[in-house]
Amino acid sequence: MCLGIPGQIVAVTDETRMMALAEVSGVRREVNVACVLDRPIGDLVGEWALIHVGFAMALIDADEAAKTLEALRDLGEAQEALEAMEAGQKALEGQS
Amino acid sequence: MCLGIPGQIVAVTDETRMMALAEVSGVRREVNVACVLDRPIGDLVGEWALIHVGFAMALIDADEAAKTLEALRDLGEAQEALEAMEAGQKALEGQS
Amino acid sequence: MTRPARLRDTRVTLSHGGGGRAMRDLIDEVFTCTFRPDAMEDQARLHDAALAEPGARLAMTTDSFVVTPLEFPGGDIGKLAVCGTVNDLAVGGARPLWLSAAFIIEEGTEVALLRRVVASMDQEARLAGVRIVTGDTKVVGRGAADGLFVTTTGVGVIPPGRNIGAVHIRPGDVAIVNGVLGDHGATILAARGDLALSTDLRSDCQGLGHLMEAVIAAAPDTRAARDATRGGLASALNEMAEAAGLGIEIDETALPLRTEVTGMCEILGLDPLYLANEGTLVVFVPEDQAEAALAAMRARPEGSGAAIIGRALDTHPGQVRMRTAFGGSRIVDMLVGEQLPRIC
Amino acid sequence: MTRPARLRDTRVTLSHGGGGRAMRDLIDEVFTCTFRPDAMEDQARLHDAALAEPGARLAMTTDSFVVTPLEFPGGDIGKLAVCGTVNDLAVGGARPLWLSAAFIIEEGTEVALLRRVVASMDQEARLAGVRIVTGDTKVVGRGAADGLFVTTTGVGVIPPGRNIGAVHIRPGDVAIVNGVLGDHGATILAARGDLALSTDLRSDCQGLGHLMEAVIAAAPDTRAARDATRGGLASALNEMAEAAGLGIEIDETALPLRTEVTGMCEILGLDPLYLANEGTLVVFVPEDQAEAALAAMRARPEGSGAAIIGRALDTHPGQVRMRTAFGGSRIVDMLVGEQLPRIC
Amino acid sequence: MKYATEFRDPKAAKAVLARIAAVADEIGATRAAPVHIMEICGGHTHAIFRYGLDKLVHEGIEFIHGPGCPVCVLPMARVDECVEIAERPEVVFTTFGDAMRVPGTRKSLMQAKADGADIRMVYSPLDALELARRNPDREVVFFGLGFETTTPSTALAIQQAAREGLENFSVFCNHITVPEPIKALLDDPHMVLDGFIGPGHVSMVIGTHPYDFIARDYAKPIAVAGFEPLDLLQSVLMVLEQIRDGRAEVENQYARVVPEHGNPVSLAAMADVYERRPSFEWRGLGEIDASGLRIRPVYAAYDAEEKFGVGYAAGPRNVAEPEGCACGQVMTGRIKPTACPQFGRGCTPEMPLGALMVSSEGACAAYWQYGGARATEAAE
Amino acid sequence: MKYATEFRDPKAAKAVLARIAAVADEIGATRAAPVHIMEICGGHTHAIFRYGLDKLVHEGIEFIHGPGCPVCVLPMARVDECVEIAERPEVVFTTFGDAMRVPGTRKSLMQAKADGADIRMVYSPLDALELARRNPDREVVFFGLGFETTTPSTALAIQQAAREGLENFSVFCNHITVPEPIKALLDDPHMVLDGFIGPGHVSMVIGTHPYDFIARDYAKPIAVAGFEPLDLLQSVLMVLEQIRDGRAEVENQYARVVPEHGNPVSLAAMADVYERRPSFEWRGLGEIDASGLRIRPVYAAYDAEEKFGVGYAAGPRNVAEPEGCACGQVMTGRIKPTACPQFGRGCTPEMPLGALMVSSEGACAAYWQYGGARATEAAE
Ligand code: SF4
Ligand code: SF4
Ligand SMILES: [Mg+2]
Ligand SMILES: [Mg+2]
Ligand SMILES: [Mg+2]
Ligand SMILES: [Mg+2]
Ligand SMILES: [Mg+2]
Ligand SMILES: [Mg+2]
Ligand SMILES: [Mg+2]
Ligand SMILES: [Mg+2]
Ligand SMILES: [Mg+2]
Ligand SMILES: [Mg+2]
Repeated sequence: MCLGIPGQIVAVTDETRMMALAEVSGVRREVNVACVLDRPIGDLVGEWALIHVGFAMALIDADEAAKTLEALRDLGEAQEALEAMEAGQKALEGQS
Repeated sequence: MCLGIPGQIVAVTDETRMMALAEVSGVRREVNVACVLDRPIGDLVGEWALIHVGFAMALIDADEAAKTLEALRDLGEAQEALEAMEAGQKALEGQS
Repeated sequence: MTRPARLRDTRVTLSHGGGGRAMRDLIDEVFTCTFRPDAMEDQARLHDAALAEPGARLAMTTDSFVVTPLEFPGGDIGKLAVCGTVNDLAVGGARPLWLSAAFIIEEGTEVALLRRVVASMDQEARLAGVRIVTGDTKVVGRGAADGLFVTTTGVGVIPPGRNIGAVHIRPGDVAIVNGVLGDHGATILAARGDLALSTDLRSDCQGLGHLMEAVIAAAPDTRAARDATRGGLASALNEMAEAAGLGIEIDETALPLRTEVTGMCEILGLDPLYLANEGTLVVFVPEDQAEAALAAMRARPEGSGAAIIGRALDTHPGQVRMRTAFGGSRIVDMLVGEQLPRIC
Repeated sequence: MTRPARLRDTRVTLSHGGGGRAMRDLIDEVFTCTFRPDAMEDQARLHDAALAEPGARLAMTTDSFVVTPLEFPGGDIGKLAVCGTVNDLAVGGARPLWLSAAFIIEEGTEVALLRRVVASMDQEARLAGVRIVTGDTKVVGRGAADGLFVTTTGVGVIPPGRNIGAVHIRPGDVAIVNGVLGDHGATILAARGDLALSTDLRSDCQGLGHLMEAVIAAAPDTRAARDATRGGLASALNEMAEAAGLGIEIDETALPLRTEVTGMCEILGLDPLYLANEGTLVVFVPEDQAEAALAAMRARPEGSGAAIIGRALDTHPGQVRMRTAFGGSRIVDMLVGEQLPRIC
Repeated sequence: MKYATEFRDPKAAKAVLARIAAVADEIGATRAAPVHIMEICGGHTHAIFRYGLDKLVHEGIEFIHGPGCPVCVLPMARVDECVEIAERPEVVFTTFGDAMRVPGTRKSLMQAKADGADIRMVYSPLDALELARRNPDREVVFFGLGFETTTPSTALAIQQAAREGLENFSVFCNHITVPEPIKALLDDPHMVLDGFIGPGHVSMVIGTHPYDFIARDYAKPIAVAGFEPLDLLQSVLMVLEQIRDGRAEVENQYARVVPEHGNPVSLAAMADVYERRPSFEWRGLGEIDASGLRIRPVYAAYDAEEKFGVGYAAGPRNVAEPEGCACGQVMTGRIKPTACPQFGRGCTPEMPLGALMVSSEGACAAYWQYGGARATEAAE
Repeated sequence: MKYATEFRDPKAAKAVLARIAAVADEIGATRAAPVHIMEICGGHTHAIFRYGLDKLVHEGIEFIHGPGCPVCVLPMARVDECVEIAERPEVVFTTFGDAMRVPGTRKSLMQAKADGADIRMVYSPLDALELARRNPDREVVFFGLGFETTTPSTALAIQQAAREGLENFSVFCNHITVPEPIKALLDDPHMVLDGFIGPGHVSMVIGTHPYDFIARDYAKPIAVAGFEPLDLLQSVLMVLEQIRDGRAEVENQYARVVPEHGNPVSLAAMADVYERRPSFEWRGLGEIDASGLRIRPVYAAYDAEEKFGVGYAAGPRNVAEPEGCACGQVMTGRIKPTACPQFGRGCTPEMPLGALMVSSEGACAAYWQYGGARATEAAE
């Protein structure tokens, strides 16, 4: 459940009500940033957040994202190596 | 001003609120009869009234209506007699 | 189409307008199952030999229907939508062939009402000898339309050599109407209920295609005809006088009027000449063909109340005058807006 | 028409619908002064030699337009009403000739808005090479319509020997779209304002008549075409698969999509395959004519974003499947109702 | 239609017309030196044109159209107030159709409705009352408009609302009375009036005695008349015969409907609900003492002036009449509509400057609609 | 789209799928004896079908669709209450689009809207708040629906309304929590579950610790997952590897969004506004202790249950589920949608019997829309 979309905070629109403009692929909407207000609101600009029902619910951790992608990439390389190995083995065994 | 139309009271619809059904040439509408309530409301049925903005404002006096028509008719007859006289006179005078 | 019914809603929802399966079900089970168009494409493909005849012309006309209430004594919006467009073709001398029908439906409208309207369109189309060949449905939110609007467009063929139009009227031509005036307008006024008037009136709503053909057969030099819808006979005559550049004179005592219509006009201060009709036309024919045209009308049920009501004159061009029952004469102008019930 | 302007109201009142002079003034000074129909009769009388050609057929289609808001980035209801009906003619292989236009106007609508809508209809009609030959206006009370509804009906001619329709699709035929998907639907969603989304999107609203002629010239055996309006590409393809009795397979990676449209779909949980288009068609051509058709499309501005997106198959008849970008496959069914923005 | 058709008989008319011509000749009335008879009531004006009586009567008789159209005599400021009340979001403004097209400074009620105000036409104040019952969350205001004929119905509606304790019904009272402006006209040294046709439906309520001053103080004949063409013609004859005989009396042509002393129930209801305003402004006639009615304080809960703080009592409101219009002069019978420089030019029914052009009883509307003007222009 | 497109890369998927297949083979999973992995969240179910993951993964892996669709688990009685509130004339009922088509006993909200109720779809509770500000004369009710992901937004909206003193805004609170039904499923002796995919967006709010009991008390592996296809596949792999290694841990695949301890602001807002109900009824699962939230008395002014006297607290409401439907069993993963006797017969998206057929996250809807059912039937 709970459709959530990464969006970038591009401007502060109402400091008192903790509202900012988020952009998802060129589509902009005002969102509430209360849940991610771990710093002065202006410093959120440029950050990526997970947007749900008009609220920025979490900031997206770029390092963690990179780590996850890294792990996937490693998996891919391991797999390629494995396949190359298997291919080599098969070739050795004479199976075309 | 003050468009008023003769209509016949054909039924009582609400004694408390003094409402009755009036009919004008087959068109019926509920009207207030407070202004013509000089008798038990049921006895109004069959009477002709002058209807204005949804109220029966006056009962129509059949005798007076007849008298007015009578006067008009007399006028007509007098006029015919006069014209006949004039015609006779003209004929006498040789004017075709 | 023998598959089991899928449309089980009793009222139309926005889902039925979304372009998906619910819409298809509504269209299949209310509209196309009755109108039975030839193909599933969103356009009708048509052929009629009469159109290919040298000198034949195609006639095209359209009207949106927005009546309140949707059903009323003597008809409903569907019957109106077919008759109105058939009549606009017929009064121009065209033989009606095909109709399109577009429906704008307010969310919450009863499916059963739609079915009745569609059935009544189908019946009128059959009577008129036209086919409803293509259509469209849109659903709008509650409060974004008043129940149902229907727009019909008609295509017909004008046979070679037939030229019917107000510009052809000549001085001395006789004006004939096919029946009593104002029934539709008075019926709708009463049916709306907000004036709390009740009557036994019924709308005159009817197709006039066959009547027009009968008139033209009897009076081959029929000049012009018009159906006296919105704005009533007065507006139709004014438009014709203007287009012809002639005067028109009508005779108050010759106008066919129903007692109840007169009564309603007296109560509300209205003039029956401006009340709408939906099955009443006025036709101009040469004087020497007037009796034939009148007899042809009277021979048909749509024309049983036909009457000669006046004639065209070369005086007061562009104006309509009426000899009053009282012996006077007055201009019968076009209305400005709509007639409003009045008390003074 | 050099007489001084009589229409001085800035907003439409009920008087403008009453069938009287106020209505005439509105019609004269807003509608007929722009569309310039031939005559004052309430029907157009038309002739076109192409219709008389042996084997030629007449095509007829109608649509009501009910868009909110009436004006939006990239178009307005008038442009939609002309393009939509021209396109329904064109995708069936007909050359559009004539349109009728019926207007249902809510009391209080700005006259200036009507003028803009009419001007935009006139411009689109010129671009498409069609004439608006007859029309109608109705005025309904406040709250009885949502500003303005326009119903257009189009008549065109299908040249002899031209047979375009979903039943002609054969297995192996290639599906081509002329450009990006969903721009209109996404633009309207944003323009309504109630979701508080803002974008730089514009509706794709455009006439496709010339494009269709170019495709047919380049690919003489063009099988079928459909404009992917309400219900989007998914609905158009499903209808075609059903009518053809064939399966259709499309490739997700081949679908032309604008970033903002994808973004809006992600935010609202919508699928761009179901978003409405108003200037996007899908055409099926034989495989050996696909490149020619594609090139012909790309040579025109309406087709500059054209792409081959899939093909017809003799497997899974009546179904549309999509190879996903991820390597899977899924059915692309028709929607039930409309797509609703969702949060889960 | 009983009591109507009989009074439209063309044969009888011929006789009356002949008698009128005879008497007119007797007293030497000519086109150049006509007898000036004012039909006070706009309904009579309407009937004169509808039946073409002006062209049927002897050319020595000239009808002067009086101020008896309640819509026409209302200053623009009153229309502006209607619009202001109607534009309040909580208000359902109800009115007779007659008032819909009357121009205000900014707009007419018809235009205000198009702009979004909730304005509904009703046939009766009872219908407004019913709307109030059915919409307890809305404020239903009824535009009380008209002379003594209409005034009792509004009074009875207010009494009924009070009986039911309806809290969301009020009347914007602009009722006016007939005798006072007549007196004002008779006091104007520029007016030439030889006799009057009295408004029969007003007398149905107030009787004939309120006109005694016309005969007694100003020595002018008057016949209280019905609204059918024969009623009107007979009244003209009555006035002419009085002139011929040197009499000045209040005669009652419309005895089938008009009782000498009026209708007691109506009079009682009016006395209960209304009191006279010290003065009231009339278009073209200015302020006239005691010519308007307002709702008594005891019924203040039903008084829209009190409820919304607008209206005549709220203070003077200087609204200039449109430039170049001659409404006031036409209203008071000083000039014919065709003599107004705006008639058919700046002022047409499509785009009126004055109420006279759009009220069904307005003289300008009658001239326009029935061709009083254009008939003269056209070659016959 | 940053943070989305990268996680949809088909090439990377190939590798993960190969690893999954390898591990599945290692642990001996086959079509006949598959590993049962429950994706708790309906969003995951949706993604599985949208990307065709069920057909891409090794045949020894069977996805069991969990109860994580907030619309699907709502008993019909709750929908009926929505309709009742929405049908009050003063109410503007606002809801996410998701709830519009869910069948109630009499009607869905979509049908109630067609019947005249003022029902509006909103994207955010903030939009409902704005409607309340703009329509001070109407009662704006927001249908608070969803798991812990959505709950904070409603809480923040209520706090904002309280700050502004808005008197015409209230929430019909039907928020529910994820851990309790999972525990109920695990306690069911008939369920065979080998591991879980945890709902990433719920954990974004509550963190990962609330799932500790799954590993600790039931010895089942769980990976909290994101919603892109690579996220899901990686999570499946994590679960398989735990099974292979004999581990039972709570792993966090979605660390870019999910903090171990959740979001403190959200948790504080929830604690401030809501308290747990003693128990709450779930479709197919019956009453589950402490699984639902209600608004605290201090915010009673914003509680639609209090304002209108309806809802769960108002007492039991016995609404029978439609005859022959297997919603409960499908909801809890006991059977596949195609095994429901009504699937595609009495129950279609056009005329649904259960919410599962119309919610975008419902398993029946997914099977229908993406051909889970019909794809199997059709010859390939
Ligand atoms: S023509 Fe117009 S401006 Fe002139 S008096 Fe009549 S209403 Fe007034
Ligand atoms: S098919 Fe319908 S009845 Fe059966 S489980 Fe799914 S939603 Fe319930
Ligand atoms: Mg027409
Ligand atoms: Mg017509
Ligand atoms: Mg269509
Ligand atoms: Mg409605
Ligand atoms: Mg009139
Ligand atoms: Mg079409
Ligand atoms: Mg179309
Ligand atoms: Mg028309
Ligand atoms: Mg509107
Ligand atoms: Mg989807």
